[in-house]
Amino acid sequence: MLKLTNINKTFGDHHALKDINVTFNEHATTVILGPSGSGKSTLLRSLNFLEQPESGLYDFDGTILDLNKPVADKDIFRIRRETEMVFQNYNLFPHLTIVKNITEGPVQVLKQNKATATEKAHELLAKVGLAGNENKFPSQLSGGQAQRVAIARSLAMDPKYILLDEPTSALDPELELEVLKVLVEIAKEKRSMIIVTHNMAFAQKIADKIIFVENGEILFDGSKETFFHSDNQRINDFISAMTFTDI
Amino acid sequence: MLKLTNINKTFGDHHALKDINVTFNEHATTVILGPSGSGKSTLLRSLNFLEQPESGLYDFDGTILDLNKPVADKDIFRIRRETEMVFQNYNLFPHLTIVKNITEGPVQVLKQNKATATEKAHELLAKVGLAGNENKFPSQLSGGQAQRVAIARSLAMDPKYILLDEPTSALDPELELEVLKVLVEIAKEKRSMIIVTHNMAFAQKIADKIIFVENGEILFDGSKETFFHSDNQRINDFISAMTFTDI
Amino acid sequence: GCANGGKNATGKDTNYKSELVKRGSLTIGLEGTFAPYSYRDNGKLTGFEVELGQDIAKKIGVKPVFVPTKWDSLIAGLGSGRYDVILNNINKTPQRAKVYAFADPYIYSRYVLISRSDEKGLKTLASIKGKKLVEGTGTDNFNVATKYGATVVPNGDFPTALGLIRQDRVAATINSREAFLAYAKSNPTSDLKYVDLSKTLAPTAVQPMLNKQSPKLLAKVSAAIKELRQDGTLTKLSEKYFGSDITKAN
Amino acid sequence: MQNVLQYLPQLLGAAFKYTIPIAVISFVIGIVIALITALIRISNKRGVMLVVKAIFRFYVWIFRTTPLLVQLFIVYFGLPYLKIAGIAPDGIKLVPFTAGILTFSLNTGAYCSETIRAAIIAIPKGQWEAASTLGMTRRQALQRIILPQALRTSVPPLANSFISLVKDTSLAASITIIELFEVSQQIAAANFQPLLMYSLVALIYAVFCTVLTFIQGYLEKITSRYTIA
Amino acid sequence: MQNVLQYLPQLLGAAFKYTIPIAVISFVIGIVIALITALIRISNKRGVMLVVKAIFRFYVWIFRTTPLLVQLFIVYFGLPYLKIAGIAPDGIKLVPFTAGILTFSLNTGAYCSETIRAAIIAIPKGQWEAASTLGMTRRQALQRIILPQALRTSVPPLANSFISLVKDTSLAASITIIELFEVSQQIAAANFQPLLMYSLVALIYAVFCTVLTFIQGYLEKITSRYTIA
Ligand SMILES: Nc1ncnc2c1ncn2[C@@H]1O[C@H](COP(=O)(O)OP(=O)(O)OP(=O)(O)O)[C@@H](O)[C@H]1O
Ligand SMILES: Nc1ncnc2c1ncn2[C@@H]1O[C@H](COP(=O)(O)OP(=O)(O)OP(=O)(O)O)[C@@H](O)[C@H]1O
Ligand SMILES: [Mg+2]
Ligand SMILES: [Mg+2]
Repeated sequence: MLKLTNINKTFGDHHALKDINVTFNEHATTVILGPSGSGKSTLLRSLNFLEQPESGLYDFDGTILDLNKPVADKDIFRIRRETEMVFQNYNLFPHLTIVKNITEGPVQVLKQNKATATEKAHELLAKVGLAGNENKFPSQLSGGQAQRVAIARSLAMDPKYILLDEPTSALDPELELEVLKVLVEIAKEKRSMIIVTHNMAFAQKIADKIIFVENGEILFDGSKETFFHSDNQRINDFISAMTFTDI
Repeated sequence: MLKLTNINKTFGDHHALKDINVTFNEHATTVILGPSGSGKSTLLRSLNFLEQPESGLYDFDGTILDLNKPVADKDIFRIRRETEMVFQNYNLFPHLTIVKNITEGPVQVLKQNKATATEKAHELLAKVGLAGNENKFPSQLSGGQAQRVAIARSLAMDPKYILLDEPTSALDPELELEVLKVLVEIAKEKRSMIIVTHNMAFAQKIADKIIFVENGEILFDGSKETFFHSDNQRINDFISAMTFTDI
Repeated sequence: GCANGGKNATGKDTNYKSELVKRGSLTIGLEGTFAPYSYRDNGKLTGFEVELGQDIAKKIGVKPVFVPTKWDSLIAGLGSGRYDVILNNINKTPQRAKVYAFADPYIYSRYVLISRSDEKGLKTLASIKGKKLVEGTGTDNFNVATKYGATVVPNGDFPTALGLIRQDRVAATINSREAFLAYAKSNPTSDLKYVDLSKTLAPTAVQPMLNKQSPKLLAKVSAAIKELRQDGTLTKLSEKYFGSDITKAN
Repeated sequence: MQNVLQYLPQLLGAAFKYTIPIAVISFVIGIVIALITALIRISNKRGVMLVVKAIFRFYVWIFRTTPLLVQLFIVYFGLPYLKIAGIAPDGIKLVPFTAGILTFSLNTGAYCSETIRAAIIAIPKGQWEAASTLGMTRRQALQRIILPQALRTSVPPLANSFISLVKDTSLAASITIIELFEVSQQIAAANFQPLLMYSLVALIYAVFCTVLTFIQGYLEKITSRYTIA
Repeated sequence: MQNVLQYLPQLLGAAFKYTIPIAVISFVIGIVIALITALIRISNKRGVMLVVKAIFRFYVWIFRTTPLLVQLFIVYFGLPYLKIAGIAPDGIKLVPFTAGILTFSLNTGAYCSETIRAAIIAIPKGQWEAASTLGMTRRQALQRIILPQALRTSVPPLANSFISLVKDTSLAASITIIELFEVSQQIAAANFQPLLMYSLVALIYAVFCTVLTFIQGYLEKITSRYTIA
């Protein structure tokens, strides 16, 4: 279980996260929604210490880190091993082949045997529908393929939580569909995922829980049924903007 | 009227446009749909000679160019003055202010008086909802704002046809909405527009006519009503993929 | 004669050896790019000053080591203890004598004024006033030309200097007669002429230059040159490289 | 200390009379040559242009792979032997200053042409397309859209070339120009303190080059109001 | 013609004995220095590191803004005056080859450190983040992810520095190393044909530098199997 208590994060003058309290359950898919600039990425990146909040408590499975004080490097590394981030623009390593992209973390960080890691990488590539592309370089892939490799790379670390920040918003709808289908499969395995997305159809399909962020605050935290049939005007406006029903 | 007859375009081995015959009417909005790589961009760019087909006839208001022969520069320049392209990634000129971006074409190419062009630019910026941003640089704008400037830039040339190649696919849904609303306004003025898009809700709203391209060929050319209630399996599959109803 | 002189110079005292830059060797700095003083022939460093250096080293009983480099580097290197002695056609001047020590002279250099053969005006030293002369930076020729009011254009390389004269880019150069004669041995010079300036300008003594911190070595080198002069080696070398004896004061 | 200061007027005199003018004039001409060379080399014209391109390619190659000192020598001492009947029957005989400017300009031009060429090629294709779609000719697009952006990204490498050029002007002594370095050597020949003179000269170069890096910083700042898309 | 060919063995001898070894060794050491300097200058550590960074900043500044010839002079002729009690009571007196390698390495290191630093900074932040999220330390990220990409983009400018270095080795003559250029001058002193000798030498440099550009092309090709995202 991953729990944030009274988290605050500012960028200069800008208060990006305002006293956030939220819990992310294990074996469930949490979808974070909200308008652009509301703080979704900041929230997600704080979970992985790519951003460091100035205050609050970070509770990972009962180990509690006090963010008011500098966090020790070893705590950060421990948490990063248990959480993997999938980025909007994939951030594959362009100088490594696909299979090396996937084995780099297990071999270098988890000190896995190279052969074992490679075997696992092949399995994962098959799982995301990319068997046979092992020795290509990232530049030879379409966006949808690259993002599926990035997902495989994060799975290879066998993390407790996979964090995904708009994993498909750089993609054409058809390529987006490829990736979303893979994510739906992973969700079925009851892994713990936290996804930021703008795709309402996908959110509705995959979410166990929805968090709606606006202006650095959590306006909604509950089930998708409640969210998509809300009588909150702000939430309804947001949904109709996202689905272009009010062009 | 803009009419293509038996147009062919190849890239190396790849036959990107296969014997295309199509007419784009004036004072109407034509939407081009189709899967990724089908040839939509190639078709649109051929209209503006950013790509040059190897064969076929190009008929612009009765002036017919034979594409089997090299086309004279002066013909290309004439057609480019009557057609403006709006690109997916805006392609604003980063070293010029917003207002200079808009007046550059009118002053340099149409030889308009600078004061007149600037006045017109202010009007157009107001029209796309960006009054007050005249002296900013493109890097200071959000994607949605940048694309609206690009639209204003093309309107400043007062072209017969505006060509738009996925004008919103680099944008977040909220920013996309801003741009789509501007385009709906322009469509209402009965300008001639040809738009490639992946947004089905938008296509349904704006199109006077839909062209569906697949594999370098035109599979459908008709009204939006017929298209969205087609009994063609391929078209229905395409629509449901684009709207994520089959994740 | 010869054997005796050698013994004298070597002598009993070996104190000077502690003054050497490199044990058991006489390190000699020279430019290596000025025939016939020092230059490269068939891949080997040779020339009057090179053979002279070998003979001096032999007299004082050490091995000669030649270090060719640029003019500035010769001066700087002597100061920072890179060479024992510089044999590079150097004249003693009061200013130089303040900083470095000079051993006995081995050449008495006669100045000549070299110009194109169709040049009418240049007959005496006084006539160079206001004319353009090419001279190597740091050479005595440079100083003389400046002193007599010429506009000096710098260039260290003798054949290039002659080229400048031939191309009518400068009027003349003051140089040693020996350098010109050596050049004339293997190159056509019918388009050039020279005026001997030895009547107005006393021949200058060319001397080895040493560090002030090595007085014993200085004495050794001077003694060696004295012996080489007496045993006729200097004259023999001079005849070989210059075609005449230029090692005598008059 | 006052010992050292007494030489400053002579050194600065040479710097302002030769070193700086040669560096500045050669750099300006070099940039013009570089621009022309870059434009010719990226041109996609065919026919006789292919020969012209090959010539410019050769020019860049020869000036980049041979020592500058040799280039100076050949221009100053070698060209007089080049007798062209009708045009230059007595050979091409340049005064030292002209020969220096010519050689330094050609050398800088060769290096900077590569910088500018790379910067032009790096401008996204979309900028060319946006200019075309407005109806601009290739020439207009270059002048108004591409070059202003390319020059902005080439400020740092061009500044580097300028700094190198300033220091390379010391080679002008070999073609009889009495520039800063030569003056210091002449003084050293008299006072026999080359090390001291060299350090003094190094200081003057360092000051001038540092001024150039400040100018570079300023140019980068004023041209970076925008960032390249 | 055979006249010219007779000098080739001597010239090539000097090239293979001094010019090429000095250039190659100095370049290799220079790259190592450049890498260390670049890494220190981009480090975000505080405390004593700030002093170290200032020292390296000064090093780069001094070697970039002063003439290489002066640097050679000071290392070879100036260091012997630097008497440090206990460590070097008689001053630091390096043999010419060592002094040359040291100076050329430091000079190349200063220039190349800027190249490498710029290349590291240009690697998208996402690459660092992707490495962090896998749990890599800063050191692992640098070694496995950032540097391999940065070195790839710095191949062309580093090759330029190498080519410049090859030509700059001619300055080694001033610290008594009889390299290629010096040999040609010694020969010219005897055959009185400096122009001819210089052209011959220029040709040898051109051949060697051209070989280097081919190696550069090859390196660029094998490292460009991927394109930077
Ligand atoms: N590194 C940063 N420096 C300064 N401000 C930042 C930084 N990162 C984010 N911000 C600001 O913090 C706010 C929240 O940003 P965040 O990226 O979390 O929004 P978001 O909800 O992910 O938006 P989007 O949907 O556009 O990705 C924004 O106003 C943004 O401009
Ligand atoms: N410059 C080019 N060189 C080679 N092949 C090209 C080029 N431009 C396009 N193609 C190929 O032509 C085909 C049609 O491309 P086009 O860009 O027209 O497709 P599209 O329908 O616009 O796709 P998308 O929705 O992805 O933009 C594709 O297979 C593409 O790879
Ligand atoms: Mg975000
Ligand atoms: Mg397209």
